[in-house]
Amino acid sequence: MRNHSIRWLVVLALVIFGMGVFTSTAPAKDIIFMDLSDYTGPVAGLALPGSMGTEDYLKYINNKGGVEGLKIKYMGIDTRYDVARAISAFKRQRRNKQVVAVGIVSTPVGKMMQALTKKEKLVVHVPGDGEFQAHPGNFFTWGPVYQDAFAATIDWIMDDWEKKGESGKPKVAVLSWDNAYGREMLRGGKEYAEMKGAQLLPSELFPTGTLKHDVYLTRLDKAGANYVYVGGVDPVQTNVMRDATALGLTEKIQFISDYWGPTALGISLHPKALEGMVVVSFFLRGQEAFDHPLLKELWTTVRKQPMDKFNEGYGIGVGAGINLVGAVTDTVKRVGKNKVTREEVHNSYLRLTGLDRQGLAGRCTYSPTRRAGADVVKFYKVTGGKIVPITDWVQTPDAVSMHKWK
Amino acid sequence: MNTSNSAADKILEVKSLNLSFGGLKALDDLDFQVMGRELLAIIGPNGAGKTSLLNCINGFYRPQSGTIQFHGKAIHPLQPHTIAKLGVSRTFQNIELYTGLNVLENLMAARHIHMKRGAFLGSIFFGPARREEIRHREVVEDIIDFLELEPVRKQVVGTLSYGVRKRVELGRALAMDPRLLLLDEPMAGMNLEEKEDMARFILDVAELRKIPMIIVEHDMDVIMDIADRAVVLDFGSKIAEGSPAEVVENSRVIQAYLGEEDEFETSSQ
Amino acid sequence: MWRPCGVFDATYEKDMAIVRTSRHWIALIVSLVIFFFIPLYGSYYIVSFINTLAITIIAVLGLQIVSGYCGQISFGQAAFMALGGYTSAVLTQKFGLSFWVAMPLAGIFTGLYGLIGGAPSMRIKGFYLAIATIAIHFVTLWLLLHLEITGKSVGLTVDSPQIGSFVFDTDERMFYIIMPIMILMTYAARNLVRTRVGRAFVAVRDNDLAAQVMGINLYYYKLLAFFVSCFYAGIAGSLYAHLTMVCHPEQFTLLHALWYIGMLIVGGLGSIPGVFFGVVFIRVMDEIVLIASPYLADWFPWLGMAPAAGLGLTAFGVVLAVFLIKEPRGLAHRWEILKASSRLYPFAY
Amino acid sequence: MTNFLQLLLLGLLEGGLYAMVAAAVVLVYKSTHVVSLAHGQLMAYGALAFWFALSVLKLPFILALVVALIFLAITGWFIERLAMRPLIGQPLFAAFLTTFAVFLMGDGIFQLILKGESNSFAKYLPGGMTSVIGVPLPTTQLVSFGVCLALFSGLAIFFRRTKFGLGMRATAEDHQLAQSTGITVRAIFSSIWILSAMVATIAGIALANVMDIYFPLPYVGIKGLIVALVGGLESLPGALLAGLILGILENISAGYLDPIVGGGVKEVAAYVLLLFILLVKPYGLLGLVRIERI
Repeated sequence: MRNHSIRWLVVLALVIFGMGVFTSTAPAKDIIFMDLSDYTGPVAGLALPGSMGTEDYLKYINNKGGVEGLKIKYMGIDTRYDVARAISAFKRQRRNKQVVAVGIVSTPVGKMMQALTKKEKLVVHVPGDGEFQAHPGNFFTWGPVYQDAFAATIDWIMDDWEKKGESGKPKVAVLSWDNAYGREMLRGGKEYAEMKGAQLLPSELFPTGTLKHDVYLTRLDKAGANYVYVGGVDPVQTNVMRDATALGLTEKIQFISDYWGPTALGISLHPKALEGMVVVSFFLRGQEAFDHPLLKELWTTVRKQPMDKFNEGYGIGVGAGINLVGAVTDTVKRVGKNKVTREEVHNSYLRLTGLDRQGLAGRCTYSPTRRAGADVVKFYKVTGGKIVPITDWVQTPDAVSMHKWK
Repeated sequence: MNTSNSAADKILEVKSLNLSFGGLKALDDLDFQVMGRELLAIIGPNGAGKTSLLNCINGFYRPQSGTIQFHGKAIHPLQPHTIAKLGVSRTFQNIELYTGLNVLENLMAARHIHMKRGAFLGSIFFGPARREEIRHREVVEDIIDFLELEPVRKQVVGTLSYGVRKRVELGRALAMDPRLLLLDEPMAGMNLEEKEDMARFILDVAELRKIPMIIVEHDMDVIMDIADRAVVLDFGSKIAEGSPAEVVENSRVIQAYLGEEDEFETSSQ
Repeated sequence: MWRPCGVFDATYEKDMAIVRTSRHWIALIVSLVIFFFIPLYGSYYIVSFINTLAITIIAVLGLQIVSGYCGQISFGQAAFMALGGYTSAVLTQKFGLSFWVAMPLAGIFTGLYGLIGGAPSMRIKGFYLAIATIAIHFVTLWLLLHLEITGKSVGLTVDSPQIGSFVFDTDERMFYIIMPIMILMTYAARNLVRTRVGRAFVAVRDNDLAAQVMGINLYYYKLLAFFVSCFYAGIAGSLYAHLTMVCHPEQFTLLHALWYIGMLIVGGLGSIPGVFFGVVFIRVMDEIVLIASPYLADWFPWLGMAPAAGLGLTAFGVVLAVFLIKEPRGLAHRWEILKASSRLYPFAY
Repeated sequence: MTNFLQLLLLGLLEGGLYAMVAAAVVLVYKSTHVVSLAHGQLMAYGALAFWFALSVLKLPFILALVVALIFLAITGWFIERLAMRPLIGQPLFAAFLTTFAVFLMGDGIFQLILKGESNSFAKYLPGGMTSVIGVPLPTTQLVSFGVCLALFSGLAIFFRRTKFGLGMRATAEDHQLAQSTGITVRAIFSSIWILSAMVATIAGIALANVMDIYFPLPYVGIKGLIVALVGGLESLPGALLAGLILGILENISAGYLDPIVGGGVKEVAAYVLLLFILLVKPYGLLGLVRIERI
């Protein structure tokens, strides 16, 4: 009997210990950026380097003494693409006033967080859903929203179509994930494409875990697509191109990747397959990113990794970090470093218009009416196993406002 | 419900029953009847089709032709659980108890057909469902007393000894308040003492509860002592019928058993 | 527990009771009262954690009935929960029904859907059925993802429940909806499994031949078990949707269903207290991994950023395997041993 | 029409991949009557080990294959020893659930190793296109299909001709009888896990050759299970047949139904087929019908 009691007591003690850990908080005075991200699921290819970028940039600032002595702590949590885990992780910190901003890389988690954070005006960083721009609230996207980037791509397609001397309308199709993200770019992007005179084919949407894309590609081929806009988070684009190359479609169809497309890593896996793919991006890619002094410094001195393991997704996170530091700096300037609250940081975000992001992306465009983080994109093309720019920064059209939002 | 049979009632009537698996004939044109409150033994060597016959009566097997009538109602086209509701209960050769339940619950589970409350009332428990539980609990406790199972009442049946489990199975069959009881080798695998106990219980059931019974057994000695009448099967067909004393004298029976001489010896394993 | 040696039951009624002595009653009432004041003194996090625990417990109770008691292992509980959540969301958002009407309706609708989901159990059993329920999971989620009324891939947003002008929009307030429902559902499950229907379920599980001979209609009870189980899942899904205020297909994945089965195994199949043990054990384990993972990432840089997801799953797998091999009857069995030993105290057998 | 033919052939090639995964499941079931979900992981780890040997250790192709096979053989033996053997005598369902625990365990580590990236053999194995009866098909898939055919013929010969294979068949029929004729059932159990892990490795390499090593790879194991069920759990020809049927069905139904119902058909086709088969022929296309003796 005693034996069992002792065992149970141990279990009980562990539980109580666990409960104690739940309620513990970070050291006082610092403020916290909480990153609810997916490091192992479908969007890990983007979220992992992105989170590293933010973490390292914040460390870098803290090492230099923080924002007038105020340090910003990074708290990364793997949600495993699971809403319940994300909720519980967030709720653990919900009443913790040190948390002034949250980053989320998952559409369902983002949706849930809308309800939880609306009242408190807690800044939430999300990738790029246009609905946040359409209904401005406390959600801020990293770069231009998906619609606008798609619209810029339509502009590029129309130019390219003209340059090739083709007549008639170009046939454009979207090949993307069968989830909210996969459909988002067309909410506004569709209207824009029609206005510009491109012919949109029915979208091909596939589940996030798909391993082969033959069916969708052959159907697009049969429909006579000229341009295919591939969504998803790398390696999805790489996988699509692998299958397209194996089916011999790359000569007939120009593939264009959404901005979460192939990085140097994906290209090194399938250099032949990706050859010729165009990538629309709001952050630096390829050699430009590798040569960027800030990224180089962070990666080699803070992350302490050799440059050959560098992933361009890192730049997204650094950009988000610059936004956060910019906003906190503004808040400290306005109200002093002891009065940094969620609401004040939120107000500072609305004043970030024109913040320079050291060339990592275009200038910041957050304003009282705008939640999209940038309004410029750059086009790259995979050439000879390298991703090289083919345009300079290009202004994105406003496609979000063309959609009739509920 | 169970005691109103007069001696002349035709309880069960089996007419020209045929059952085969593929090309193998298990039962061949079988006829017999159970009358009144009698204790009918069905005997025969291994593979004679005794268990198949029971499986036909309680609906596991669907005979190819022939009829089985229970109190004048044809039961051979019915599902096993419907036949059970009409009052046919049985035990199995290899014990088939609900291993996860205790003795009491096993017996209570057999009261299923007499209980009326469904899932909704059951989940509220207080009120009708509780009254019903208590009422049937009394019936079950009577049977537990009758079969001398009190000490193991709340033990999970998986942990009981073989002889006790056989007794629990008999108890479970009785708890249904059957109008006909089928016992499939109730004494198989028992030692002498346990056999005597079991024989006593079977006789008590016949005498006190007045339930007609069919006992399938190939231990002739037991049958001689307790059965009113015996039907002998060999290769699925009836080779003899009559009182136990008559049957053992029958030359065809002797031949059938001699054909498998060691039957008598191995029967108690 | 706390049943002193030498207390005997004089009537059958007393023998059947769950709460036996007056000391039990006092302990029960006091702990319930303390429990219901948790939102007043517990931290916000504890309250929200208990809320998710309670919802999981409701779903796993349903699974216990169909898998633990009736023996039909189902990997479809997450999908059934999704359906419950969606039904409730559609009824409140598109048809303007009150939450208080929509929640039971969601339960009933999911229960009825469970009859379709349970239909394969008429022909197949064991792991054939388990795989068939995986199929049902995927087909259900596919439907939710592609129907117009469920908002396709965008999902639905859900409002908080309301009584008059009082809105249950925080976790503390939802606690007072979720907890009574969980206690009620536990009570109902406990009673269900110890009366006629529950015994029939176990009969089907333990020995379907004997069950038929004893007049139990296998198909009826298998389908009934699926109905009850899906009713529980529907209620849990509805509560979950109204707690998180959103319904999205990615909230309910196959992995969730696998976790539920795992909780059942760790807690103990065929035991209502086992559900509590299993859910709490696994969830607390998962939370500890979740909390520890940032530190782990700091201490062991070679693990990279991702230890939480990987380690959580691995820990779960290990725990599950250990329980299956070493203690297939789960924590509930350990609990019974503890109870028995405390009851016999001070005698040592 | 060429579109139809292309979908058909692509489906056929993909079906071969599923069939290989199913073969590993069937092998285990044939002699231990355990249905294994763990082979989804074994397959993924096989591919990962091969990739590691090939591109990190820079071993030549054959040597890398041998290294991967040996590594997975050891893994399979470990699983049998640690997770399966203690369960001998327990209900088979417990063993099934244990393989499922092994699956989750393996998945955690797999995701940890992969960290959201993907790996590919593309640099090492042939790529490009080959035309078959006028239809352009990816060479990688043709190669993988060839591997599939070779694997199945190899298994057929193994079971028909070799003494060891016959021993396994005998074990499958009756454990006690096999024991009495001098076959060590435990040794057979170990070796069947080793063999099936090696088959899973080959399947994993063939799969990853086409689909890369990406985080959903282990979940193809669930499809393998479905194929094994549809084909009939004891039957290797059944696995091949069902695999090909599933591959073709997936591609054809996705090709023609997707535009009508709005996508995602490829994901559910397998499950709908499974439900249909289970209701019509519960023991699968070529499975043995078991008569339960009462």
